[in-house]
Amino acid sequence: MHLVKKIEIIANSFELSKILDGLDHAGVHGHAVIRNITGKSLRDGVTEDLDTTMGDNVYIIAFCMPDQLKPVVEHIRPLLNKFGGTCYISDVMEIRSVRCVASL
Amino acid sequence: MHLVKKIEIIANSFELSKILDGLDHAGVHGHAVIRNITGKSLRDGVTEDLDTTMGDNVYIIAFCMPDQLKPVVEHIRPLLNKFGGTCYISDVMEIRSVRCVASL
Amino acid sequence: MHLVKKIEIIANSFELSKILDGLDHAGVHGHAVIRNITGKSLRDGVTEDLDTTMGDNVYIIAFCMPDQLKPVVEHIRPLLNKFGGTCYISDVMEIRSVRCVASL
Amino acid sequence: MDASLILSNILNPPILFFFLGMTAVLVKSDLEIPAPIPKLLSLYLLFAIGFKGGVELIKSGITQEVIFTLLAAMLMACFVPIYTFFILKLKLDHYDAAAIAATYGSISAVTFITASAFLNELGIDFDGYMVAALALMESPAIIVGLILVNLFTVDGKRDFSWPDVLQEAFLNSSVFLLVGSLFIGVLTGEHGWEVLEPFTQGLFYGVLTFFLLDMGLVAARRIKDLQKTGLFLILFAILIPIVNAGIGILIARFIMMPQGDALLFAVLCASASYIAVPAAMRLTVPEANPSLYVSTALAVTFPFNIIVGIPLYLYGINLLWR
Amino acid sequence: MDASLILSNILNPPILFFFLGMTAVLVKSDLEIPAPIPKLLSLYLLFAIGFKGGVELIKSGITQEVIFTLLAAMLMACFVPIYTFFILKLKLDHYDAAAIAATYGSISAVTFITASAFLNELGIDFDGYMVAALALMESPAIIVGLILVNLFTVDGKRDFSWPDVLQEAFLNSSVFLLVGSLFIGVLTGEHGWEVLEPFTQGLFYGVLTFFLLDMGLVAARRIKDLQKTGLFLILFAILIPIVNAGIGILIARFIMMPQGDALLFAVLCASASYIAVPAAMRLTVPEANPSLYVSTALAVTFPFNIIVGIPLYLYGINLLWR
Amino acid sequence: MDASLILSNILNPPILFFFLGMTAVLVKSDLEIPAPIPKLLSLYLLFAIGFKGGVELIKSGITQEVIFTLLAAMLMACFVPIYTFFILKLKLDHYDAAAIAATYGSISAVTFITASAFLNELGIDFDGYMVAALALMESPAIIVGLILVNLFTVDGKRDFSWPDVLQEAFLNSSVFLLVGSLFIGVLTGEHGWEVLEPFTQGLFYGVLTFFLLDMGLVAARRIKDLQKTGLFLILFAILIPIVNAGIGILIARFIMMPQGDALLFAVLCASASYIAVPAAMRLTVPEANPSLYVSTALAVTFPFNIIVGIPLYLYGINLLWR
Ligand SMILES: Nc1ncnc2c1ncn2[C@@H]1O[C@H](COP(=O)(O)O)[C@@H](O)[C@H]1O
Ligand SMILES: Nc1ncnc2c1ncn2[C@@H]1O[C@H](COP(=O)(O)O)[C@@H](O)[C@H]1O
Ligand SMILES: Nc1ncnc2c1ncn2[C@@H]1O[C@H](COP(=O)(O)O)[C@@H](O)[C@H]1O
Ligand code: NA
Ligand code: NA
Ligand code: NA
Repeated sequence: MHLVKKIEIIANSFELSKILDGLDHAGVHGHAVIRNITGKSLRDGVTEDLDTTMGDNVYIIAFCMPDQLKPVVEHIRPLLNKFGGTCYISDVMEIRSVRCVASL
Repeated sequence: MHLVKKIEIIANSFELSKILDGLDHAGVHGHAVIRNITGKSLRDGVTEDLDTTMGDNVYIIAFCMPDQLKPVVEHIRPLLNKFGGTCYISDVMEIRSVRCVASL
Repeated sequence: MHLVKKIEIIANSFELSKILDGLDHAGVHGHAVIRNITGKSLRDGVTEDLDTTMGDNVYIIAFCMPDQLKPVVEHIRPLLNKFGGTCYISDVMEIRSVRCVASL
Repeated sequence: MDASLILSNILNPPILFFFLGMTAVLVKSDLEIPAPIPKLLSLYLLFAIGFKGGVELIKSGITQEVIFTLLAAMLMACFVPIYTFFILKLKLDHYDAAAIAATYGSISAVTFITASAFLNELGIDFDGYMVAALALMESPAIIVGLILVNLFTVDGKRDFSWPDVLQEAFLNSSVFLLVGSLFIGVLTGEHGWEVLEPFTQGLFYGVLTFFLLDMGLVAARRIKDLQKTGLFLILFAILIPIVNAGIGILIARFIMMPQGDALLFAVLCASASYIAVPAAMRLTVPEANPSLYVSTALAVTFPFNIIVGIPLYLYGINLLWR
Repeated sequence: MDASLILSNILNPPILFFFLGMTAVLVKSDLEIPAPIPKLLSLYLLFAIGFKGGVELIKSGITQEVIFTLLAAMLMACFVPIYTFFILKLKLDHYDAAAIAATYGSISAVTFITASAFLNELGIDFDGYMVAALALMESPAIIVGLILVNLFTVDGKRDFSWPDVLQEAFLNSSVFLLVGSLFIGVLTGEHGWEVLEPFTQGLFYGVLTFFLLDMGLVAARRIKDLQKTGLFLILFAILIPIVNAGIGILIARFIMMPQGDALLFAVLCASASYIAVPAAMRLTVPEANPSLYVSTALAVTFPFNIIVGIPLYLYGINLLWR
Repeated sequence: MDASLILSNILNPPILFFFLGMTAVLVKSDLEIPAPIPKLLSLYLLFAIGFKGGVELIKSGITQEVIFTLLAAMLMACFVPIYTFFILKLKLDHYDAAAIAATYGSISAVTFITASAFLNELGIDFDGYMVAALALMESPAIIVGLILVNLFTVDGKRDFSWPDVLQEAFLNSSVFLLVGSLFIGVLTGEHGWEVLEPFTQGLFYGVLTFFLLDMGLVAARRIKDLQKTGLFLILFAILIPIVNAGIGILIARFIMMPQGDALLFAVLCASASYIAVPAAMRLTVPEANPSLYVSTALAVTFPFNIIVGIPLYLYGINLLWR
C-alpha cells in the first residue's frame, strides 16, 4: 500500500473532453467518469435537473502520484475558471496489484 | 488550495428531497447527486437490485466549509434515524478557481 | 462520529459479483455500486467507451471498520491481479445514526 | 372448466414471458432489463391505457352505470384496507399492519392491463370507464392506511403533514399520468385516437409482454424475502385477493356490471400495489418494514393474480352471470 | 378566425401532453421521464423526419423552388442573429446579446415537427425539402454569433479555434443525424421508405406526443429562471418570433411557396434553438449566462410557438395567400 | 454479378445507417446512442427473432431437414474454433489464440438478422428453424476454447469451475432470451404471433436500422485498436470468415438446404461473436487480451460480413445451386 492523490472534478459534460485532455497533458493517464450527475451550485442557485437541453454534469475521478498534482492543478484551474466546475484533492492509499505495479 | 469537508450520503431516492432540504437549511447550498445506485446494507442483508418498485438509491456528495459541518449533522442525523441511509465525512482540499472564490 | 475506512474499487462489471463476494467473505456486508462508469486506464491506454460489447465499468464503494481492512485486501488483491481493476482506501468519519449503531 | 381458462391464460405471450423472467432469476442467468427501460415501458402502459380509457369514456358518456361503478370502486378502496388491517393486526405490529393493508387496498395497474389483454383474447367486451375506476382506487388506501396508523399508534412525534400525504397520494407519477392521459383522451376523443392508434394500440400488447418479462425478473428476485415474511403473510397474500375478488364480484353482480367490467373490477379489488403505495408508505410510515409489504404484493399476489386469479375470477363470474 | 385555429391546435394530443407536462411541474408531481429516454425520443424524431425529408426530396428533385427556399433559409439564418444582436445590445452585455441572438437565429426541430403534425391534421400539404431548410438553418447562427462576439468584445485571450467551432456548428449530433438521415432517405428513396414505414411513420405521432410531455416538464422547470431574465427578455422572446415569422411569411409569399411550406418556413424563422446552440455557446462564449439563453428559448418562445404561434402564423398565411 | 448484389445490399437503410455511425466517429461528431438504449434495442431484436423463429418452427415441425441443419450447426460450432486455434497459435500465445478461436467459432446474431433482412428484401424464403441453429451455435465455441486452453497451457492454478463456465456459456442473457423467446413462439404459435405482430414484425426493420447506427459507432471506435493487432489478425479476420462461409455453403449444398437457409448458415459460420464470447473469455481466460478478440470481430469481421460478405456468400450460393 502506498499513498496516492485522488482528484475529483464535477463539471458540465460539454467540458469533459477538455478536462480529460488537461489531465492527460499533466501526466495523469487513468481516470473514471460518472455521467448523468445532477446538482446544484452556489453560483447559479437553482437545482439543475438533467434535461435534454443543457447536458448533464459529469463526475471525474483520477488517482495519481503525489508529484503529479502540481501539473494537474496548473492544467485544470484555467478550465475551471473559464467554464466553471469544482475540483477537490484528497489522500488515499492504493492497494497495489501485480498489474498496477506494472502500470505505475 | 484550502481545506473543506466532503459529505457523502447514501440513501433511498424517496428521501432525496428531504435530505437536500436538510443540507440547504444547514447552509450547504451546493451538491451533486448520482442516481441509480444499487447496494446492500447490513441492515436488510439482501442485495438491492434496482427495480421498478422500491426506487433506486442515491449517492449525494456535498463539499462544505469545516464550520458548516455541525449544522449539517444536526439536520441530517434525524432523517437518517427515521428513514435509514448512511453519512460519512472526510477532508479534502479545494482547488479554488476564480469562480469558486466568488461563491464561497 | 467515529473513524471508518472507505474502500473504492473500479473494475469491469463482469467481475462485479466476484468482488462483492470477496468483500462479503472479508466481513464487509454493506456496499454501494455505481454502474455505467467509463474510463481509461494506463494499462490499455485507450479510452473505454461504454459499448454493447465489453460491458461497462463499475465503481464500488464500501465503508468498513478499520480492522476489516486486512481481510478485505487479502480477498480483493488476487481478483485485481487476475482480472484487473484498481482499489483505494481512505479515512472517513461516520455519522452514526440510531439505525447504524444497531447495524455495526 | 376452470383449468382450460387457466391454460388459455397461461399460453399467452405476456404470461409466458413473465415465467421466462422468473426462470432467468432461478437459473441465475444474467438477463436484465436495465434501468430506466422498465420505467419507460410502465410510463407507456399508463399513457396508453389512460388515453384509451378517456376516448372510450367520452363515447359512452357519464351514465348511471358509470357512476355506480365508480362508487363501488371508492367503497372497496376504503373498505379493504380497514378490514385487512384488523386481520393483519393479529400477527403484526400496527405499522406493518397498516402498511400492508394500504398495499392491498390499492391496485396494480399491470394486473388490470393483463386482465384487459386476457378479455381481448377471449373476445369479451369491457367499458373504457373501468380505467377511471382504476385511477380512483389507487389513492384512497394510502389515506386510510395513514389514518389507521394515527389512530392505533401513540407516538408523540409523528410529524407528517397532510398536504405532503395528499400530494403523495394523488399526484404521484402513476396516478398523475394515468388521470392526465384519461383527460386528454376525453378531450381529443375519436379523432385523437386515430392519429395515436399505431402507437398506443399497435405496440400495446408487445410492450406489455416485454414489461412482464421484467416483472418476472423483479418478482423472482423478491422471492427470497418471503422466508422472512412467514407463512401467515404468504397465505394472506393468496387468500385475501380471492376474498376481495369475491366481494368485488358480488358487488358487480348487484349493480349489474357486464361480465368484462366485472372481471376488471374483481381484479382491481384483488390486486395489491407495489409501486405507488410502497413509495408513500416508505415516507409516511418509515417504521414499517418495506420487504414485508413489497414482497407479498410483488412475489406472491401479483404472480398469483395474473396466472391463476384472472381466469379463476372469470370462471366465478361466468357461473354467476349465467 | 384565428381562435378556432388555436383551438384545433390545442386540442391535439401533442399539445395537450405538453400542457400535462407543465402541469406536473406546477403541481409538484414527481412525474419524470428519466434520462436517457428523452434523448432516445429526440434521436428517433430527427431520424424519422430526416429520412422522410430525404425520400420526398428525391421524389420532387432539385427544382427552382427548392433552391429559392434554401437560399431564403440561409438568408434568414444569417440575418436574424445580426439584427437581434443590436436589439439585445441595448439592455445586455455583448456576450449575452450574441448568445441569445445566435439562439434565435437557429431553429427548434421539435417546433418544426409539431407544425408539420399540425399541417397533417388540417390536411395541408408541404414539401419534403423543407427538412433540408431545417438542417440548413441550424448552424449558421452559431458562426454569426461568434463573429459578433469577436467584433464587439476586446479581450486579448479569446482563444477559440475555428476548426473546433465549425465542428461544433456542423457536426453536432442533431445536425449530423438529421443530415445523415436525409442523405440516406435520398439514397434509398421510395423503396427504403416502404420497409421503414411502420417504424418512421407509424410511431411518429406517438413519439412526438411523448416527447412533448417531456418538453412540458423541461420548459416548466425553467420558468422560475424567468424571474432573473427580466421583462425585457420575456417580451423579446414573444415579439421577436412574431416579427421573424412575419418576415419569413413575406419572403415566402415573395418566392411563392405553397402555404404548407410557408408555415414551416415561418416556424423555422420564429423558433429558437435550445439544444445545439446553447451547447455551442456554452463552450465558445462561456462568459454568457446559460440561464438567459436557454430559459427564454425554452420556457417562453417554445411554448408560445407551439401553442399560439403555429396557428397564428397559419392564419396570417391564409390571409395573404387568399 | 456480384457487384450488383453488393450494391443492392449497401443501398439498404440498415447498412447505410451503419456507415453513418462509422462516419460520425471518423468526423468526430458527438453523435452517440447513450446506454442503455443499445441494450434495449438488442434485447428487442433477440426477442423478436427468437419469437418469430419459434412460431415458424412449430409450423414446419421437426423434420429431417431441421435435424440435419442443427447437426451441421453443431459440427461447425465445434470444428471452427479447433482449426482456427492451430492457425492462430502460429503467431499468438495460447491464451490469445484460444480466445480468438472461440470468438470465431461462435456467431453474431446481428449479422444473422441483417442477412435475413437482406433475404426479405430480395424475396428469398428461409426457414424459421434457422433461428434454432443460431441459438445452437452460440455456446459450444466457449467450451471448446476453454478445453483448448486447458490442454495447451500448463499453469497449476487455473481454477475455474465447470458449472460457472457452463452457466456462462448456456445461460448468458443473449442465449437465454433467444432460446426463451423461441420456446414461447413454439408454445403460442400462430395465435401469439398475430397479437404480437405489430410489435415484433412492424418495428423490426426500423429497430435493426437504429441498432446498426450504434454498431457503426461502436465498430469505428474500435478501429484504432487495430494498429495494435497487426496485419496477421486483420487478414485472419477477413479470410477466415470467407473460408468458414465456404465450408458452410458446401455443407449446406450437401444436405440440400434451400438457398435462403444456406445463406443464413454461411453467415452463421462466417460471423464472429463480439458479445457473449468476449464476456465469457474475459472471465475464464483473463490472460488473453480483450482488445485483440473484440476488435477483430467488431471492427473487421462484422463490417466485412454485413457489407461484402452477405452478398458475396449469396453469389456463391446462386452459382452452386443453379
Ligand atoms: N459544494 C458543492 N458540493 C458538491 N458539488 C458541488 C458543489 N458546488 C457545485 N457542485 C457541483 O458542481 C457543478 C458545477 O458547479 P459550478 O462550477 O459551481 O457551476 C454543480 O452543478 C454541482 O453538481
Ligand atoms: N458499509 C457500507 N458501505 C457502503 N455503502 C453502504 C454500506 N451500508 C449501506 N450502504 C448503502 O447505503 C444504502 C442504505 O443503507 P441503509 O441505510 O443501511 O439501509 C444501502 O442500500 C447501500 O447502498
Ligand atoms: N489512475 C486512475 N484513476 C482513476 N480511475 C482509474 C485509474 N486507472 C484506471 N482507472 C479505472 O479503472 C478501470 C480499470 O482499470 P485497469 O484495471 O487498469 O484496467 C479503468 O477503466 C478506469 O475506469
Ligand atoms: Na386491491
Ligand atoms: Na429562428
Ligand atoms: Na462463426
